Amino acid sequence: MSCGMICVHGVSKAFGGVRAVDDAALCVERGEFVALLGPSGCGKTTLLRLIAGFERPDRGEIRVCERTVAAPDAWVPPEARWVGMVFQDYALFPHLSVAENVGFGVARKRRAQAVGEALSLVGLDGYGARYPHELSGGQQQRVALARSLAPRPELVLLDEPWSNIDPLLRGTMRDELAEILRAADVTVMLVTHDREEAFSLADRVALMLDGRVVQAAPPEELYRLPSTRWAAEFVGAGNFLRGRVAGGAVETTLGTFALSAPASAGEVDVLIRPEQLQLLPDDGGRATVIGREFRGHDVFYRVQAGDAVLVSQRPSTEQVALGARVSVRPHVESVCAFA
Amino acid sequence: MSCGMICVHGVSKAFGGVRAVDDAALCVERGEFVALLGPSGCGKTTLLRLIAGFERPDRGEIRVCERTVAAPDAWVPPEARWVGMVFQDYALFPHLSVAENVGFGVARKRRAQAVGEALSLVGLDGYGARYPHELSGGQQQRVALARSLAPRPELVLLDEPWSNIDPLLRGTMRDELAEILRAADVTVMLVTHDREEAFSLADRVALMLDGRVVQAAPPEELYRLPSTRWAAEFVGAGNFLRGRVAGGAVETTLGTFALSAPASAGEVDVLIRPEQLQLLPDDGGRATVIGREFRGHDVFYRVQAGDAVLVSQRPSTEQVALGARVSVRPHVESVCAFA
Amino acid sequence: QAASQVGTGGVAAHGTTLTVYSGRDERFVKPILDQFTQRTGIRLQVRYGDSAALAATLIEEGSRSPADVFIAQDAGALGAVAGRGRLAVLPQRTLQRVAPRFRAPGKRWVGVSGRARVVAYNTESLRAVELPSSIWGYTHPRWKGKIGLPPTNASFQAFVSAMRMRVGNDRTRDWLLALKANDVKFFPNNSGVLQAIARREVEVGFVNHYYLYQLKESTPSAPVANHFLTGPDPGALINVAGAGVVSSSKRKAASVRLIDFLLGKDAQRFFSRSPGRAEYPLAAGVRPRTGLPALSRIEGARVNLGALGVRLPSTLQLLNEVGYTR
Amino acid sequence: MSRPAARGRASLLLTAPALLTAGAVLLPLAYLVVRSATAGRDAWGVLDAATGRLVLDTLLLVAIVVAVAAAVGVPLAWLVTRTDLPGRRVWAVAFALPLVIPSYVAALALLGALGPRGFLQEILGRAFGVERLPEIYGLPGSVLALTLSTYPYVYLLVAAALRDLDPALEEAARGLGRGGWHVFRSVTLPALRPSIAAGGLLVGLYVLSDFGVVSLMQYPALTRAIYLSYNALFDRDPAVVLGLVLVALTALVLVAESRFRRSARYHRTTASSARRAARVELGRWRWPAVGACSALLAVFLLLPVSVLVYWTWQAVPLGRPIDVAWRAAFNSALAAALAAAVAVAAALPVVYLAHHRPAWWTRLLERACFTANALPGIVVALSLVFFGARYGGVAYQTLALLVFAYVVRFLPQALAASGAALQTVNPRYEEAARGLGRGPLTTLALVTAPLVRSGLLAGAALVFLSALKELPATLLLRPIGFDTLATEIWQATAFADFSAAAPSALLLIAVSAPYVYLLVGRHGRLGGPSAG
Ligand SMILES: Nc1ncnc2c1ncn2[C@@H]1O[C@H](COP(=O)(O)OP(=O)(O)OP(=O)(O)O)[C@@H](O)[C@H]1O
Ligand SMILES: Nc1ncnc2c1ncn2[C@@H]1O[C@H](COP(=O)(O)OP(=O)(O)OP(=O)(O)O)[C@@H](O)[C@H]1O
Ligand SMILES: [Mg+2]
Ligand SMILES: [Mg+2]
Repeated sequence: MSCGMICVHGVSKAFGGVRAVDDAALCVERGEFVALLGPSGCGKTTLLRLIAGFERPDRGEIRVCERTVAAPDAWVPPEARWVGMVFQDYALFPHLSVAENVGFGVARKRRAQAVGEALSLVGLDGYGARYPHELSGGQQQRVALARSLAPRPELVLLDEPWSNIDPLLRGTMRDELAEILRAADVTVMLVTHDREEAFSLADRVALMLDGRVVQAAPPEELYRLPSTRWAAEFVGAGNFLRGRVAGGAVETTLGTFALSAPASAGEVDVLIRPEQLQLLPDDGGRATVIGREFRGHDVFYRVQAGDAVLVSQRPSTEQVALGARVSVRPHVESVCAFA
Repeated sequence: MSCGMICVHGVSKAFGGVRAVDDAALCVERGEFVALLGPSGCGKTTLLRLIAGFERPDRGEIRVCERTVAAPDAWVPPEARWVGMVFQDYALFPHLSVAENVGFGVARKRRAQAVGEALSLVGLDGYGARYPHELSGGQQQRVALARSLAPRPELVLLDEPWSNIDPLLRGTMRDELAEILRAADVTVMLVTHDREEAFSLADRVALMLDGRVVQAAPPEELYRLPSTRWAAEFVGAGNFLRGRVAGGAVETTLGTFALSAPASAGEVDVLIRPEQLQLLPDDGGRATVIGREFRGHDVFYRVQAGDAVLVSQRPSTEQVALGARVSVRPHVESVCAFA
Repeated sequence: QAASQVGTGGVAAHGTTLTVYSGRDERFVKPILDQFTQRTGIRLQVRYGDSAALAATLIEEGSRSPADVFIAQDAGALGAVAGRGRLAVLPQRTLQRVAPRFRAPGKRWVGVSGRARVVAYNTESLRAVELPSSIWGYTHPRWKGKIGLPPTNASFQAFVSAMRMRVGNDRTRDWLLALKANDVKFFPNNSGVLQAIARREVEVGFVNHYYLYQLKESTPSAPVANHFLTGPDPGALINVAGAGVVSSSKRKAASVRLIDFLLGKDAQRFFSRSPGRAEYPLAAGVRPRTGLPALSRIEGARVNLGALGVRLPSTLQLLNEVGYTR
Repeated sequence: MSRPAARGRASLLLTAPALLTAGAVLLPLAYLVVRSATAGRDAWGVLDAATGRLVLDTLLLVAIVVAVAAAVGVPLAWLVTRTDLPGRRVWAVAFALPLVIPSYVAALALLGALGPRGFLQEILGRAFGVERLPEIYGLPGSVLALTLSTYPYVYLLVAAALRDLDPALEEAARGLGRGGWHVFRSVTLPALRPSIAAGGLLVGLYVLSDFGVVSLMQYPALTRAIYLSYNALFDRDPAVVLGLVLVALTALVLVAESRFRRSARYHRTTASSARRAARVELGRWRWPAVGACSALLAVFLLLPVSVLVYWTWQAVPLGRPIDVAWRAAFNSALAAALAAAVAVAAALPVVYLAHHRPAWWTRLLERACFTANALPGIVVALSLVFFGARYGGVAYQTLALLVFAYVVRFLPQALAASGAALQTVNPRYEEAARGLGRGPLTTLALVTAPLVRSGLLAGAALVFLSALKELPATLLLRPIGFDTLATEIWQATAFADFSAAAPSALLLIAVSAPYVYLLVGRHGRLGGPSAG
């Protein structure tokens, strides 16, 4: 099998008893932007470290740029892989200034310029002379990002590069960065815990669980057609209504919906996202608002409908008071069902 | 002046030339949950370190539990302040196992039990025997959190305690934690970069900029009535429409709105949040969708309306195609204006 | 360094350079060695060190040794090197200048100067007449805790070897044990003993006679004097410092010239009469420093010095047994 | 989060020099083996009950001295690096200085001062008619003298470690309500384990190999026996056998060290880069601390020095010129400096492999480099004579060989120092460098070495100071006429002419002081990346 930029094939890595990565498989095309999502401890960092060459796989094969870099009989050391990586814990060189850190991987003649560009990209021009311990957490993280990009690698692995940066700066940085990377046709693998970020940036989102890549798909597909119930919950809050499949449709307490994918007849759980449930103030309504959480641009409601508790998320323009009686109106064409 | 739990009064701290915290003032009531928001490098960590006693203020006074802990003439060392803190960089003891780390601050007789509780709170039961270097980034962060809570402090300072933890776990952890803390009437100061988090958890959100606390208010107030344009932008995306104040109202291209706060007549910028702009497909519409970003439960649009570019955020149930002509309908009772 | 390659063959040509290993202290031989260079134009490179160590070095270096001449503190070291065939046979001419008693039976080294074993004592606490005339006397309780000696020192060990040859192993052992019972104090070397006497840490000590003169040189006021043991007493012993030519030397002629020079009048005078030095001249009819008993009176063991070295191991064994060196 | 760096095949560029180094350091051992092979079987007769007792006595001495040295060195290191002790910098240097006093000089000085009829006794005698002081010969004197000349090993290494220690940990501990002492015991001390172990190791090895002190203080140690049978020129085989016994003991000490160092990981697990540690304020302990320091310094430095000064001054009335051996001083400094540089350079690959390419053979390699260290100088010297004369060619008895000898003798000190430091380095840094396209060697030079800077400097300091006073190898291997301060002192003391020995000894201290300052005292901001 062959695929563009990264090809991880049946790779496993265990630490002592812990199977950090377990028979994982993933292919990334040249120039593609892939986001890696998964619960803490599922093996994301380890996977990146395997690709970058900081860990040797116990089993399986890894290819980068069509070249086998790790296999039972082959090994290419990190420095020969030309992979830029941002470590989850930055790993800035404490004895080097910010500029020296960023310039570390750059050939001398290009250095000055590359450092300048990289620093301004992460909004730290003028910090070049500082030492890492003189920076805030977020600033350190940005330096780490700059350092990994300065040498213009073809492939960059970003392990939560923005976890400590405020959303505003993050937004701008992220967009600039994405632009630059796409322009330079750089392949990116991004570990993030921010779903919105993953969804808005990535061409594809790879979902990891217990060391395996369980689903890799474009954002909307992943959100609408998660392959498992776990995936459905992980990529976003959801209501799971009991329902029974009959023909191509499924009947629930909130009505009958078409199935987005054929399902065998019988009892199923139907996924309805909170934003798909509109709440209409209605004294005759069968549901009551029992929880209300303000989230800025929208509000998160918990409603008691019969014995089920439903969650609904609506723009903060449609306000409903706590304790109000409401009727719940689903906005759905088709739903996906899980046995 | 006196105030419940924390009282920071005119505190400044500079590192060399850098004024990390600059005449900051903030009061926190006993049992209150305050979130600290601010751009990277604005001084959040330093402020926390000052309160915890790891830095000495250059100027100003800090009081904890009615007791002056730092002042020109007074100083209480960290170990005597009984403040639990989660460090942005964890600072786990590398030579101690997870259990020993968590139990570090707990009296021997309570230890076993306290460790067990703390670990299960952060979803790490069974990891007690591991060493920090055997943990993933997020797991380390959770251990740090557990360690700070185990001794049951009256005041906990959390510096981005879950920046590296996936939203699902984070959500549950966060809610349990919030419950526990409220139950125990613990006072919490939380540094986070996740606005939604800040909004949904905090009783009050304190906004920091360049070492100053520029606004401290309940979430909804902060979101609807930011004191400055910068604040407005920082707590959420927004459209700023040119408009002119006439009487109690302000006229804009999108219509005339009431003012939420009196403003002097003349040219102003009016804040309209993206979710306040609904897009109605309408071939006669004066606006065109020029950008569309899927964000899971809702979609982010960029629309060209005349020479202005507006942003709108709508539940993903109201889909509008890229390039479609639309008419923009604001849902606003009153707006706030900035000169 | 690197004197080992070039060889100027037999002739002691002007401008030759000899490499000398000297177990004797620089201050003791340098002046005379310089004189030699002046006279003969033969330059000398001297490696100073401890006799035993240098002897061991010569043995380890084997045939690749850069050394031409070996000057040693005591017969033992010379005997050892000779025993490994690392010293060349000296010309009869040279050997004959020294009494047979002071040269190697195997003709491979000659004594250059002699030292007598003496009992040094503190002149403030003792008068000469109070001292026993024989070493047997020091086992008397009167000397309990007042005696010092250097059990690990080559000269002392040679002395014990000599004693064993004369009075036999058993009596020697008894004597050593008796001294031990008498709470004898141990010191690392002769000078240590003298210092101790000067400090009255002990009152008497068994040492070589000439250390006294160095002590006086540095601290004239030191209240120490020598008491010579004469006649047949086993305490009486003359040990020698000597020299030999390294067998692998490429410059034997020049080397022999050096040794002859050391046996010449000037050298002998220098060793025996120059300030701070009082060794016994062994050649060229130079008379010992005034105040020293004539060599003939200290005929001592008449033991063969070359043979002493051979007994050293067994002597060490004995010293170990009686707990002097452990 | 830190895990071992990728266990890539250790690059040849690292392995080759490491193997070379190990080979060189093992020469003395090889020599012993060669010799023991030719040794007569009765040579093994020395392994009798008496030797058994000897071994026990030796071990006893080692144990006590190591304990005392640690007890002295660790607190001192902490005081000068982490507290607001008045005059820290001065203390920092002063406490390292006793290292340069050759142990036999130290012993002589101590005897002169505390021995029967020493100064102290004279003074007390005049004042209170004290006739006898407690016995100094034997164990007490040996322990005192050896502690004096070895505690700096612990002191220097621990100080270095303290400088590199991540303050975030101590902060966290205090934040959890733990007071200064508890924090020190439960957080700082464990982090210091590697350096304490390393220092203790060096102390132990030194005590095993020392001859000067035990002979002067008349303590029945193994080395004494070895020297004696070395002087028994006709049959040195027993010495060889005893040498092997010594090597065996060394192995013992090495095992003890690894046990103590435990397997726990010490390198920082956090992302935090070096921050400057906040100074502990001694408060009312300030002056007591100063008092304690002064007392220790009085015994460890002032006492021997003043004895030396006294001896020097004795010479004056004799109108003898106090000739200052400038030439020798220069030679000493030159040779020692070269040795220090080479030793550190040679040590780095070895420790690097051992700690960052963990594998049975890399660890074995590192351990092996210590085995020969406990052999008395004379054995090392003769082994190098043996090999030098055979295979050294023109290099034999040149400065090059002398430096080589120093490296062979003192490499373990560089090893221990840099090894202890290296363990605290987060491998993540090296990975980052590799990821940025730098090979192992470049990484070692640009990242690892600077990170363990203070460890390396400490190592250099140790080697330098030890080389300054090295005697047996110097005597046999130096270029002819290449006098060093050590040889000058030896010459003088050989004739108990202390008034002549003293100036050189003082000069020795004077010469090394600035170097010590350069190496350990200069950290204006103790800790922090741009330290010094
Ligand atoms: N030791 C130091 N020396 C010099 N400057 C420092 C030091 N520590 C912090 N600073 C500076 O002080 C400012 C505030 O730092 P601080 O860590 O409080 O920011 P922060 O709000 O926590 O940022 P972040 O959200 O990125 O963690 C930053 O500009 C930082 O560069
Ligand atoms: N050195 C190690 N020894 C033992 N277990 C380890 C080691 N390193 C990682 N693990 C375990 O392997 C699993 C995967 O670790 P990894 O760091 O890849 O998780 P992750 O997906 O990056 O998590 P996070 O999002 O929290 O960073 C975790 O359960 C972790 O505990
Ligand atoms: Mg991770
Ligand atoms: Mg911070």
